Amino acid sequence: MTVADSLPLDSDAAPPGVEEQLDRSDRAALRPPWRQPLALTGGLVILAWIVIAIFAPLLAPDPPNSQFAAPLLAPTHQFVFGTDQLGRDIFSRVLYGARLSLPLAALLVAVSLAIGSLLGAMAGFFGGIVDSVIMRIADLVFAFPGIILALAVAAALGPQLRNAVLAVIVVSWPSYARLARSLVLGARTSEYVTSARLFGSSGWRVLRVELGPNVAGPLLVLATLDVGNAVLLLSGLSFLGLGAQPPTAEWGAMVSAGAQNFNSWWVGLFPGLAILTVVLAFNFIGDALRDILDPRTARMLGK
Amino acid sequence: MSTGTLLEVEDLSVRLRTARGIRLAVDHVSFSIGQGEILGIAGESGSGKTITALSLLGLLPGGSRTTGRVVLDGRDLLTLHRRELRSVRGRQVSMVLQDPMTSLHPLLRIEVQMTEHVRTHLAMSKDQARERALEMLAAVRIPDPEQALASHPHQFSGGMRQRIAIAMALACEPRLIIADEPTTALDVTVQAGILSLLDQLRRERGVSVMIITHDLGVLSSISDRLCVMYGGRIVEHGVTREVLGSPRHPYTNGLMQALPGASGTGVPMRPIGGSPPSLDDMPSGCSFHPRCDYAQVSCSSKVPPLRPIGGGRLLACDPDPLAPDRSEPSSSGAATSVPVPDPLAEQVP
Amino acid sequence: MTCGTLANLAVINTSLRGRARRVTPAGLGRFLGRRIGIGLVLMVGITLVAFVLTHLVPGNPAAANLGQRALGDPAIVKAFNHEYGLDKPVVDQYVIYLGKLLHGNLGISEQSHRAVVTDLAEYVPATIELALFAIVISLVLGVGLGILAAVRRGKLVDGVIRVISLLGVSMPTFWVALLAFYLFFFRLGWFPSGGRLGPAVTPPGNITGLYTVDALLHGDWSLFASALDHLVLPGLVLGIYTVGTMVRFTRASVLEVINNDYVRAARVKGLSEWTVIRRHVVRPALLGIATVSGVAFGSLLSGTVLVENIFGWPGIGQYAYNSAINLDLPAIMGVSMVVAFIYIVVNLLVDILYSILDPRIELR
Amino acid sequence: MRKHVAGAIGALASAAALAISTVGAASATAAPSASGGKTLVIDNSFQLVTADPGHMFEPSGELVDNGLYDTLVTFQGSDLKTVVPDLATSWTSLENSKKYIFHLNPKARFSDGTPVTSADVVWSLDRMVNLKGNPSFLLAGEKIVAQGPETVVMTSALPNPALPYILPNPATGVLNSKLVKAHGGTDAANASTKDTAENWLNNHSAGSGPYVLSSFSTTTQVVMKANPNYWGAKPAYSTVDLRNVQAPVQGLDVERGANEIAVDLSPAQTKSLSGVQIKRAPSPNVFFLFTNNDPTISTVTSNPWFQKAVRAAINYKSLVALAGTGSVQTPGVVPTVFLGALPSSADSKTSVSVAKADLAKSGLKNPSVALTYPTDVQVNGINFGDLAARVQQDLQQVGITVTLQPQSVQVALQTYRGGKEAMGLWEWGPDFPDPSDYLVFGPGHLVGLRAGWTTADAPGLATLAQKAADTTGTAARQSVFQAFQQQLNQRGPFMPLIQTAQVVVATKSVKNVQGNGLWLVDLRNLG
Repeated sequence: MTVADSLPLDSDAAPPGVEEQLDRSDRAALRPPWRQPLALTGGLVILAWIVIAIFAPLLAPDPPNSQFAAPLLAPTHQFVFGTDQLGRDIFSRVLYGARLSLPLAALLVAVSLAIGSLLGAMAGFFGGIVDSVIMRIADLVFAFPGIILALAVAAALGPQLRNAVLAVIVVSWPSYARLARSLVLGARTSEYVTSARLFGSSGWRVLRVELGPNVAGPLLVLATLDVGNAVLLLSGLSFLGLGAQPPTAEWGAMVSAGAQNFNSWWVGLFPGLAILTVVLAFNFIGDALRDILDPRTARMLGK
Repeated sequence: MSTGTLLEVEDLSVRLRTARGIRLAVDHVSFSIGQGEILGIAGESGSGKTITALSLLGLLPGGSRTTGRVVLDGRDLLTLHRRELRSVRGRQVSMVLQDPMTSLHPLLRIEVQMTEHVRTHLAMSKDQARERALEMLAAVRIPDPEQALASHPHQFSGGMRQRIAIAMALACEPRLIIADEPTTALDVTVQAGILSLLDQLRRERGVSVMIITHDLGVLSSISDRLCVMYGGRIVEHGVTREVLGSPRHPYTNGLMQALPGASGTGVPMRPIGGSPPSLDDMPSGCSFHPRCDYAQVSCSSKVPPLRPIGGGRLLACDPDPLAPDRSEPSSSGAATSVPVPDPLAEQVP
Repeated sequence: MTCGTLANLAVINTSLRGRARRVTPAGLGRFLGRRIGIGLVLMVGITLVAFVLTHLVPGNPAAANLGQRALGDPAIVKAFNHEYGLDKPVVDQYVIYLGKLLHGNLGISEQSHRAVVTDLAEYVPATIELALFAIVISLVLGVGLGILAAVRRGKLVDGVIRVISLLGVSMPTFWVALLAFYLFFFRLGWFPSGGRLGPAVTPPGNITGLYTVDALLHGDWSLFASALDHLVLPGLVLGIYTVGTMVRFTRASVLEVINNDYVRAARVKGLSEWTVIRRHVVRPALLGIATVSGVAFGSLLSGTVLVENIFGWPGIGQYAYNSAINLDLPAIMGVSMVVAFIYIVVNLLVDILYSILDPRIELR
Repeated sequence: MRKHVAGAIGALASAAALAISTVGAASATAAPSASGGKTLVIDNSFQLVTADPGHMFEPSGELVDNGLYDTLVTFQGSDLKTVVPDLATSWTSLENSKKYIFHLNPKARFSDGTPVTSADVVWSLDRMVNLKGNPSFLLAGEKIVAQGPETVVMTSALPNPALPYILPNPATGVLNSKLVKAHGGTDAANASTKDTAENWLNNHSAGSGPYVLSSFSTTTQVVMKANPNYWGAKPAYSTVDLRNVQAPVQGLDVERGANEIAVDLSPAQTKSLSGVQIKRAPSPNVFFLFTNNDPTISTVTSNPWFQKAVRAAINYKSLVALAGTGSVQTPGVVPTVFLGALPSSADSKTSVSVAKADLAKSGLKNPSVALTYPTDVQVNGINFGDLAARVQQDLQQVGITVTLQPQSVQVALQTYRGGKEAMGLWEWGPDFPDPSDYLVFGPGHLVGLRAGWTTADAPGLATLAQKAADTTGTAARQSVFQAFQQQLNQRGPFMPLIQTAQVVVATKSVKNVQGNGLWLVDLRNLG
C-alpha cells in the first residue's frame, strides 16, 4: 500500500487527478479497519510485558530459582503454569524471563541499528572504497544464514548469553547498513536536499536537519520489525544451549527444558507463548508502521 | 455523422465510498452517442469524466454504486450480470487507457495481449486470432506487424504503444471505443497521429468513439459533439464547433482561455483560478461558483439545471453571463471568439 | 531481511526502442562468468571469516575431540594436532586449507574422522530435501493465501490471512516443532518421532540423496511412503515461517500489480477475473515472489538447525550444530562454504528465473 | 535442545560412561535361537564417531563394537566385577601383575571363516596403541607378544592389576589383521599417520563377534546382521538396528512397540511409561564438587573448615531426588558398582548446624565464592546447571554465597585443567571398571592437581594412593581403596555428590535384558 493510505484526502497537496482520486477513494474505502487495532494490540502487549518485567518480583509468586515444589507438576491453582524438572514455578520463571528478553532485545536492536546505520551511512555518503569494503562485508554476512553464523560465533566465543547477544548483533547489522546506505544515497540526490543546498545550508546541517529524519524513519521501522527477529534468534540460540545457561530463567532455555520433558507439555508451552506474544506484538506494530512508509522504502525493508 | 443512436446514457449517478463516507462523484448525467460519432467529454481532473466512462462498463471499484440507465442496443448495461457485462467489454465497447506506457502488460508478448480477448469473445482459433491481430496492427499502421506480435511492449515507443493499444481495442470490432485521455501521455508531435488515426477508424469502420480529455484542443479537431463536465455534472453540451466557437458556461470559457494556443490572438493564456473541488469538499449550489468570475449569490445555493438553450445545446448556468444577447464587458469578454488551435494542422507523420 | 541482489546484478533496461533483447548465449556466458567470479570471491571470503571465527576459540579442538586420558598424553595430543595440521602457524594453516580447497578437499572432520566432503555429501541432501519440501509447501500455501488476501483486500479474509501470516513469522520455530511433536507424535501418533526412515528400512540407492525422490526413481513405494511419512512433520514446521513471509510478500506484490493500468486494461478487454488474475496479475507478482523465495531459502537453512535438532533429521543443520560445539574446524568451514554456495546458487537461479519472467531484464 | 556431547569432557565420554547393573540380574544363558530373522531395534541417542576399535571410545561405539568384535576377556550381562573368557579361554597373572599370559580359543573364527590367531591379537592391540587415538592409553606401556599361534603374553614395567578389567573394552577388539592390512591398516609405530583403514572399517567389519556390520552412519542408524560364521552360540536376533533417537522420544517408541530397547531415558522420562520392562540402576558416573586447595587461587576455598562446611551443607538427598529414581548418593569417588567402593554407610551427612559450626571455625565472614561448571553437556539427562543451582541454594542456607559461573565445556575445561577454578562442579566417568581409575583424585595426581591439591598438601594420602596402585589381590585391593577414599573424604578438597541413574527400557518381548556399564546393553545374551 502507499502513502495515500495515511494521507487525509483534503491535504493541501496538488489537486488530485481523477485517477488518483479514484485510486485514493478506492484505497480509503478498502482500508482495513482492523489495522490500527492490530498495532494497538501490539502496543498494549508490549506495555504489559514491560510492566511485568519491571514488577516481576512483585508479581511472581516465587523467586525464579526457588526449587521447593515437586518437579513436573501439571498446572494447578497453586502453580498456574505447572513446575519444571527442578520443581520451579514456571509462571514465576516466565515473568522473570521478561526481565532478560525485553532489555536484551532492545539492546540488541539498538546496537545493531547504531552500528549498521553508521556503517551504511558512511558507505552511502563517502562511496568509493569505503562503500565497497563495507558493503562486501555486509554481503558476506548475508551469505551466511543468520543462525549458522550466530552458531559459529557463539560456539567460538563460548556459550553464554553475552556471546549470543554479540552473535545476533554480528548477524543483524547488515540489514541496517544496506537500508541506511540506500536511503542516504537516495536522499543525497533528492530534491529537498538539493533545494536546501540551494538555500545555502551547510553540508552538516543538510545531513542533520534534512537527511536525518528522512533516513531515520525507515530505519526505525526496520528496527521495530527487527526486534521480533532478534528475540527469535536469541531465544533460538538459548534453546540450542548457546545462549542463556541454566538455571537462568530465559524463555528459549526454558523451551529447551520442555523439549527434554516433552510429555510434560506445560514446561515448554508457556515460555514459548511468551516469546510468541512479544514477537507478534512487535510485528503488529512494525507491520502497521511499514504501511506508513512509501512503497519504495517499504520494499527496501523487505517482507 | 450519426445515423442512429448507439449508446444512450440517462440519469447516470455514481456514488463512491471514500474515507469520509459516500460521495456523489457523477451526478445525474445524460448523453448519447450516435453510430460513427465521436463524442468528447471534457473537464479538469476530478470532474467525474473518467468515473463516468468506467461506470459505463461496470469497472468501478467495489463499494461504489451506479444508478440510472446505460442503454446499448436496447440493453441496459447497468442491469447486466457480471458475465454478460464481460461479453460487452472489449467486444461491444472497448477502451483505450491514458498511458500506453503502463496500460500494456510489460511481461506478455504483444501477440498474447492482442489475441486473448479475441479468442474469448469471438471463439476464434489461435491462428485466426493471430490473423486478426496482424490485420489490426496493419490498420493502425504499425510497421512489420509480424515482428511486433513477437515483441514485448518495452520495445516500442509511446506512440507505437498507443497504436497497439488502439489495435487491441479494435480487435473484436467493437461498436464503441472509449478513449480516456488517449494523447495526454504522448509527445505533441505524436498526438496528432493518434487523433487522426481515431478519426480515420471512425470513418472507415463506422465505430463510435468517446474521447475523454481535459484538453479542448484535442476535441476541437475531431469530435462531433462535446460534453463539458465539472464537479460530476455536465455543465455544457453541444456540437463541438458551436460550443468551442461560443462557449456559454463560464467554465468552458475558462478552459478555452487556458489553452496555450489562445495566446496567439494576443489574449494572454489565462488559467482558471483555484483548483477543482475534491469529492469530500463539494461546494453547494453550482459547484463551480467559488472559481467563477461571474458568480452571484444565488449560485452558491441553487444547483443550476441543465437546460436547452437552442440549437441542441444544453447549459447548466442560471445567470448565463456569456449569452450572446448580453454584452457584459469583462476581462474575459473577448473569449467569445477564441480560435481553437487545430492539432491536425501540425500533422507530422 | 532485505534483498538487494536483483538491484545490484540485474539491470532493468529502460530503453524503449530496440530489437528484441533476448538473452544471447554470449551474454549468458558473460553473465555466468561474472557471477561465478563474484561467487568464488564470496566463498573465499567466507572461508576467511569462518577461519578467523574458529580461531578465536578460547578452547582447543584437541580438548574437544580427545578423551581426558588421551589428553593427558602429550604424544597423543601431538599426533592429533599434527593430523589436523593444528601444529602449524595459523596463517600457514589457512594457506594449506586454501590449497586443499583448490583440489576439492575440505579436510577431515575431527569429530567424524571422515572427509568433510563425505560428511557433507551425506547431510546436505537431507537438508535440501527438507528445505525443498518446506519451500514447496510455503510457496503453494503462501502464494495462494497471498493472492487471496490481495484480491479480497480489505475484506475479512484479508484480515484473517494477515494475522495468520504475522503469526507465522512470529512463532519460534523450535517451539512450534516441539508442539507439533507433542501433538502429532506423542498425543495422536500420526507421524513418526524422527529420523528420515523407519526402523530397519534401508535407504534407497543414492541417486539424488533425497530419499523421497530416490525411492520414486527406484519405484519403491513402501520406501517412498516411509520417507514421506518422516518428511511431512518437520517439513511443515520448517515451512511455517516461510509461509508467513510468502503471504506478506505475495500480497504486497499482487497489490502493487493489481492497481496497474495494464490490469485495468485486461479487465476492460472483458477477460474473466480468473484470467486477469492468473495471466495479468500473478505473473508479474511472481517476480517479487521469485526474489523472496531465494531469501526464504536462506532463512529455511537457518530454520533447519532448530527443526533438525528436534526431529532428529540428519542434515546439515545438525552437522553445523555439532561441529560448532565440538569446535570441529574443518567441518565448520565446510558447512559455511556449502551454505554460502547454496545461497549463491539460489540467488543465481532466482536472477535467471527473473530474466525469464521479465523480458525487460537483461542478464549482465 | 541440549545434546549429549561426545568427547567433550573426555572422561565423561569414555567408554564406561554408562553402567547398569540390572536389579536381580538373571544368570546369563545364551538362549539358543529358534527365531531366526528377528530384528531388534535399539533406540540410542548417538555418541558415535567410528566403528574402528582402534579409534573408538564412545558409548554407542562400544555397543556396536561389542557386537562386531571379540576381545581377549569380557564381562557377561551387567556384571562388571567378574571377568569371563572370550577369545582367551584362560589367563594367568605373573610377577605381581606385571606379566599376563592369555591362551586363545582355537575354535575362534573371523566372519570370513579364518581362525583367530595370536598374531591377529598382537597386531590389533599394537595398532590400537600406535594409532594414538582416544583408547590408546588403555594399553600404554604394555609389551604384547605372541608365543605360538594360541598364546599371547603381555608385560609391563609396573604392576597392572587392572589389566583384566581393561581388556573387555571393545576398543581392544581383535581385528582380522590380513583383511585390515589389505585396506590400509598398519600396527607400525607411525600408525597414527600411516594407518588408513578407519574408513573401510566404518563400512565393513573384520571381527569374530556375533554380528557383522551391514550399514553404518554416525547420525542415523547402524545395522548389524548375524555373523553366519560365528564360532559361538548363534544370537537370538538376526538383525540389530541401532537408531539415533533423542532420549525423550525413546520411551514412547518402546511403549508403542515400534522399537524394542531404549537406553538413554532419564528417570523422569520413564515415569509415565507402562507395559514395558524398566531396568534402573546407578550408573558409574560420579558428579563431584571440589574446592580449590591452593590459597593463591582462593583463600576461602582452600580453608579446610570451609571445605568441611561445604561438605556438610549440601543436601545430598535433594540432589538424588533431582537425578531421579535409580540414582544414589555416592559415598566416595569410586562408584558403588565397582570393586573398592565405600558402603553407603560412609555417605557424607547433611547437617546445616554442623556446616554453620564448621564455617564459624573457618573464621570466614559471609564467604562468597564462584562456582564454575560446564553448560553444554549432560550426563544421563542431568544438567550441571541444575545441580549447581541446588548447590547454590544449599550453601546459601549456611551463609555461603555462591555465584554461578556457567561456562562452555571448552572454556571451563581450560581453567579446570589448569587448576584455576576456585570451586567446580564436574563429573568423572570411568575409563575402565576398576578402582585404580580413581587414583587420579589423589594429591598430586591428575584431578587432585586440578583442585590445587599437591603431594605436599597430603603426603600420607599420596603414599596410600601409591600403595593402592601396587596392591594386588581382590580383598587386599578392596580394603586399600576404601581406606584411600575415607581419607579423601576427610582431608581432600572433593565432595562426591551423586551417581546418576542409568535406565534401560525394553518391550516385554525381549528376554534377558541386561544393561552394561561398558556397552549400554548386553547384545550377546538377549533372548
